[in-house]
Amino acid sequence: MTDVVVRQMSFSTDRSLLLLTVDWRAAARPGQFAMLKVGDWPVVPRPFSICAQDREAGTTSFLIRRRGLLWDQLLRLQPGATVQIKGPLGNGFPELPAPLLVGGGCGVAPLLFVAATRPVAGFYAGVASAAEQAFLAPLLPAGTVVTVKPQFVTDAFLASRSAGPVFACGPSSMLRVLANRYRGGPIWVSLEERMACGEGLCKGCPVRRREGSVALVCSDGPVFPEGEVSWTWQD
Amino acid sequence: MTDVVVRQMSFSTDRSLLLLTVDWRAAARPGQFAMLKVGDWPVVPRPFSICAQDREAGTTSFLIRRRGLLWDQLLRLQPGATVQIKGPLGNGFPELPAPLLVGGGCGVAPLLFVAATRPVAGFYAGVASAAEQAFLAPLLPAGTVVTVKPQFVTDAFLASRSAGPVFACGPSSMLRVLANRYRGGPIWVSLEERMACGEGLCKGCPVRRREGSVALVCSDGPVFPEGEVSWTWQD
Amino acid sequence: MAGLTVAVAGLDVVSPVIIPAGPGGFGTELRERYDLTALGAFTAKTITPHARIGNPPPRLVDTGFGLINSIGLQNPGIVAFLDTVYPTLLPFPTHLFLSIAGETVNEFEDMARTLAGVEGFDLLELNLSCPNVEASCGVIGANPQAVHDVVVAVRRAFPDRPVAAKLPFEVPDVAGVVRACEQAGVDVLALFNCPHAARFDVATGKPFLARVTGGFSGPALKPLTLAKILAVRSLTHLPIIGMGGAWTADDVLEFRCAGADLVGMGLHTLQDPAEVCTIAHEFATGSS
Amino acid sequence: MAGLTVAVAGLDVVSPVIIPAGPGGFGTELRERYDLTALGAFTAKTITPHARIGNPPPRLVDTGFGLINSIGLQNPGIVAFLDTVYPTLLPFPTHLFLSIAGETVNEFEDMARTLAGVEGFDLLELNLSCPNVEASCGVIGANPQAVHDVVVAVRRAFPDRPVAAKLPFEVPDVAGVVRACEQAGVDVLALFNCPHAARFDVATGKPFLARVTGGFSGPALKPLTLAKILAVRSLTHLPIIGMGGAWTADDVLEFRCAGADLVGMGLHTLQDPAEVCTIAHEFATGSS
Ligand SMILES: Cc1cc2nc3c(=O)[nH]c(=O)nc-3n(C[C@H](O)[C@H](O)[C@H](O)COP(=O)(O)OP(=O)(O)OC[C@H]3O[C@@H](n4cnc5c(N)ncnc54)[C@H](O)[C@@H]3O)c2cc1C
Ligand SMILES: Cc1cc2nc3c(=O)[nH]c(=O)nc-3n(C[C@H](O)[C@H](O)[C@H](O)COP(=O)(O)OP(=O)(O)OC[C@H]3O[C@@H](n4cnc5c(N)ncnc54)[C@H](O)[C@@H]3O)c2cc1C
Ligand SMILES: Cc1cc2nc3c(=O)[nH]c(=O)nc-3n(C[C@H](O)[C@H](O)[C@H](O)COP(=O)(O)O)c2cc1C
Ligand SMILES: Cc1cc2nc3c(=O)[nH]c(=O)nc-3n(C[C@H](O)[C@H](O)[C@H](O)COP(=O)(O)O)c2cc1C
Ligand code: FES
Ligand code: FES
Repeated sequence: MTDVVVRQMSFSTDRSLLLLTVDWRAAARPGQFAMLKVGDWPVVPRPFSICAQDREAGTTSFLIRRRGLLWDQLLRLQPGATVQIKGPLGNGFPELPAPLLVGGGCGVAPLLFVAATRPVAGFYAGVASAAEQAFLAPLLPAGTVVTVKPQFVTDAFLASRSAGPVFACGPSSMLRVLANRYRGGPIWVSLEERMACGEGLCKGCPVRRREGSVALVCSDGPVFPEGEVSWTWQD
Repeated sequence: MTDVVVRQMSFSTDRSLLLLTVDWRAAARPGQFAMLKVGDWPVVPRPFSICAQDREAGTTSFLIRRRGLLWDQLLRLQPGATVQIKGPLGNGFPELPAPLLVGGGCGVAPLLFVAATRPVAGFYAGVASAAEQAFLAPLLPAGTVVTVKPQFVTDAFLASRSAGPVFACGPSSMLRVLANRYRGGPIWVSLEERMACGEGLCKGCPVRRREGSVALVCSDGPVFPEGEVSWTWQD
Repeated sequence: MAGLTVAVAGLDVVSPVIIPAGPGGFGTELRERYDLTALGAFTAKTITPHARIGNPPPRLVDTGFGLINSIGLQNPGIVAFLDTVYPTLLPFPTHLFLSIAGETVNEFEDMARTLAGVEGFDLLELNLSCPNVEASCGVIGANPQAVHDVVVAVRRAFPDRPVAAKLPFEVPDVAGVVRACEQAGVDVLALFNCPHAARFDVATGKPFLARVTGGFSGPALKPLTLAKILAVRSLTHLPIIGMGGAWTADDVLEFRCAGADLVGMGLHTLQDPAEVCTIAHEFATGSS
Repeated sequence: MAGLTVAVAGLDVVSPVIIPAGPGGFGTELRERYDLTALGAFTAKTITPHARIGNPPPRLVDTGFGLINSIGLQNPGIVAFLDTVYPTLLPFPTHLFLSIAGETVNEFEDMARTLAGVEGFDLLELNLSCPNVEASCGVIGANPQAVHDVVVAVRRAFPDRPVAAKLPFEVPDVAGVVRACEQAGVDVLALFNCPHAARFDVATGKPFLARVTGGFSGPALKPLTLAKILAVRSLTHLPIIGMGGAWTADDVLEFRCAGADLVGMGLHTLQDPAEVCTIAHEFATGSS
């Protein structure tokens, strides 16, 4: 892990989301992630998608949802403090020119990075609350369709009758709805699984391929063509 | 434990000593101590003698030597941060009017507090380095005799041929030299033992009395009449 | 948080949070200084037939995420305890549990008989598992036959109130010991005493503790304790007091997921009794 | 820090720091990305007679001070390993250890015979203790007779290079198992595999892991591991690879105080292989 300095921290008004910006200029592709750790504890780092990079400022940003042990440590940070980072890791999204983006919750993080690197054919983002909507608004490209719970982002997207290749990231329930109902083109999904090493060593983050073999979300993914993924695990 | 805010931190130039001042106005007697903890980890707090109190400012200070796990956590603190405290604990020194004070290393901490509350007949302080001497100088009363390693503070004190009651705090080797060689009056020693609760619950900090029974350093002490203490442990 | 009161071995317990034997001392100090009414129960430190001065210092070494202790059952012995300490405890503000340890079946039986005539406490815990004494009370709990013999004798001498068996962390034949407890008439399982642990000072190469190893407790243990409680839960319907690593209110719930009815907080009590009482209170009242 | 090279079972080891079986994977990725020359040794993840897809996810749950894993020996099987993975490892930049697990004496023996004909690795470790598989390879190490039988068969089939036995954390009869290892011709003890542990999601009441319990590792374990290594050290002169909680250079020294010759860093490797190599390098060169 490398020590990097926290440049900026901003929270949504309900303090459920944090945009964390650190001094880290590692060249990353959209869809890649990094393992982050704060201080000595928890000892195992957590994976977070790279959400934005500012080449000139030499910074990288992460969008982090309130959750668990690491969040308590994040709350103690101030700009100027140090966090540990390992990455960039994973394969990232393919280099397709004008994808449709569908993200739920923190799943919008890698899609924001996609949208910063190329024109997109549409951006559909589902968020949990009005506070999150307000927080994300300045980060989202013009024309983004935002749904707020209890609305489903998949409903908005499917209703739009868009067609073309899709990049999707979010809860697996959301990805499965897309997989089952979207017929307008190929889908690439970015998966989540609990991780420890993030680089293919520990075999802790498996996903079954339809043909039966086991892939690792961290090093074979996190982005997979939807058709390759088996959504259940059979022995 | 109570949360208190760090008001000030100052280090000796060799960063081996820290004077930590926190917003805590609990009324303490010289010789008492408090259990301190920083963040969630290490989970067990450590005992530190109360070194000074400023009633007007509402602050209490501790003199802390570089050592172990807690030190690493202390280094991460900034004024304004929070630490956890429990105390004041222990019995403290007796209310004698003009004691002679003999301290080694961090053992000077409780003696500084004694000297702030009454006139003293003499103050002998042994320190590890010139850097520590310079750091402690402004805190010590005028006329203090300071010895620097490899000089022994006990040699300086015994050579002074002082007489009268003594309050002593420091490594047990130092206390035993005093106990064996000082004949000018009664000695009260402030003992150190590893502690966990600091308030007589866990029985983790025993000292044998000469008559055979077991006392607890935290709740029966840390200050004992030297004559009561058995320096060895026999079954 | 919803309020959570529990009935265990015929006792109504206001909160699942209890203080286990040892970390809270004999109770005199705690009772004076803290409001214990919301605790499910308080267990006094283990007493033995005769006074014990305990182990030589150092008795404690910190591990960052926990503590190793080597107290060695320091206590005044049952007679002095009943004469001088016990009267200061009564009436106790919550359920009072007493813990005893002997080296032989007879010693356990004699103490149980003495205590059968003593009013004012609610449960008798048999410490079959102290990691810090060489004598047999440190190992009885690992042997199904020995457990059976002790419990049968204690039950005979102490028929009217519930009896808990406190088992060691490391038991080769857990199923055998649990069966022995059931058959001999134990009412509650106290799971577990501290496992053996050690630390060394790398500057000197020597162990930190005078007796080299001690008993380990603290948050570091929680995942191991939970797996062991789960295993025992699948073997028996006896109520379980789980302990070994519980620190937060969420930990209490997690212990209950694994199958514990009540949950002991040892190390947390020792560093901050007030906070343990607050956690107990949250469960007792359903506030948080 | 003084340099510290160690001779173990006839191997000169440049540093006491090794990577144990599993956390570093099969070695292909590590070898490409990190400079492993200062490591004492690298142990490839356990291989089995046939391919295993491993356990369903979630396979990992964090405990703050450690990690519970439930991998379930995911591996391509010995044939595919030797055909496709092993060639990419050679020559390996430090001592290469291979780890095998079977369900029967015959399976161990057959794998050992196959590997006796394979050049390029320096020690064969028998995983007698995986906590994450139901089959007998998870429990052989707890049974002195089973250990004896496996080792005798392996020794016969694999006579020329050293053999290590990796034992479970929880062994009812440690002395019996250690004696069985000595008598059957084990050269090195690898102490220990991960103990069983569990965590529950209090929001749902369900375990975090698909298979409920897993194997625990990380700094939380260190005090327990040290006491167990000390106990084994008093029973045997066999070289010991200690593991379970080593994180820092000081931890390596502390493990050596307890009696370990070499020290494995599992969880630390998994989060930061470069740092483990740096620690190994400090010992190899005596710099710090
Ligand atoms: C490739 C990838 C990219 C990700 N990108 C983001 C992102 O951009 N923003 C974001 O907020 N989150 C992201 N996540 C999820 C994030 O890693 C988890 O939310 C975070 O690790 C959980 O927080 P915690 O570990 O501190 O909580 P803990 O308190 O440690 O977690 C609570 C419990 O949940 C378990 N847990 C930990 N991680 C997960 C998980 N991933 N799924 C289910 N349970 C888990 C823990 O083991 C623990 O027991 C990503 C995950 C992956 C795999
Ligand atoms: C009544 C009392 C007053 C004290 N006042 C002061 C003071 O004013 N200033 C000051 O600097 N120190 C004081 N100390 C000592 C201080 O508590 C220890 O130096 C400190 O706890 C050790 O630091 P640590 O625990 O972070 O180191 P750790 O890394 O935790 O300790 C390193 C190792 O040493 C062990 N250890 C912990 N405490 C002690 C100890 N007391 N003696 C020997 N080994 C120990 C630990 O268990 C650990 O294994 C006092 C102690 C007592 C009992
Ligand atoms: C300082 C200390 C003293 C202890 N003394 C006893 C004792 O006398 N009898 C006993 O049965 N258990 C004793 N224990 C074990 C506790 O009752 C309990 O099993 C353990 O502390 C629970 O783990 P926790 O501390 O992580 O909550 C003691 C524990 C500690 C920390
Ligand atoms: C993710 C993971 C996978 C493991 N896989 C194996 C394995 O395949 N074979 C084996 O013998 N041990 C395996 N282990 C156990 C380690 O070899 C080692 O005993 C343990 O990690 C040491 O503890 P530490 O992680 O605290 O250093 C694994 C451990 C982890 C964390
Ligand atoms: S997180 Fe370790 S293999 Fe994917
Ligand atoms: S530190 Fe607990 S009794 Fe003294």
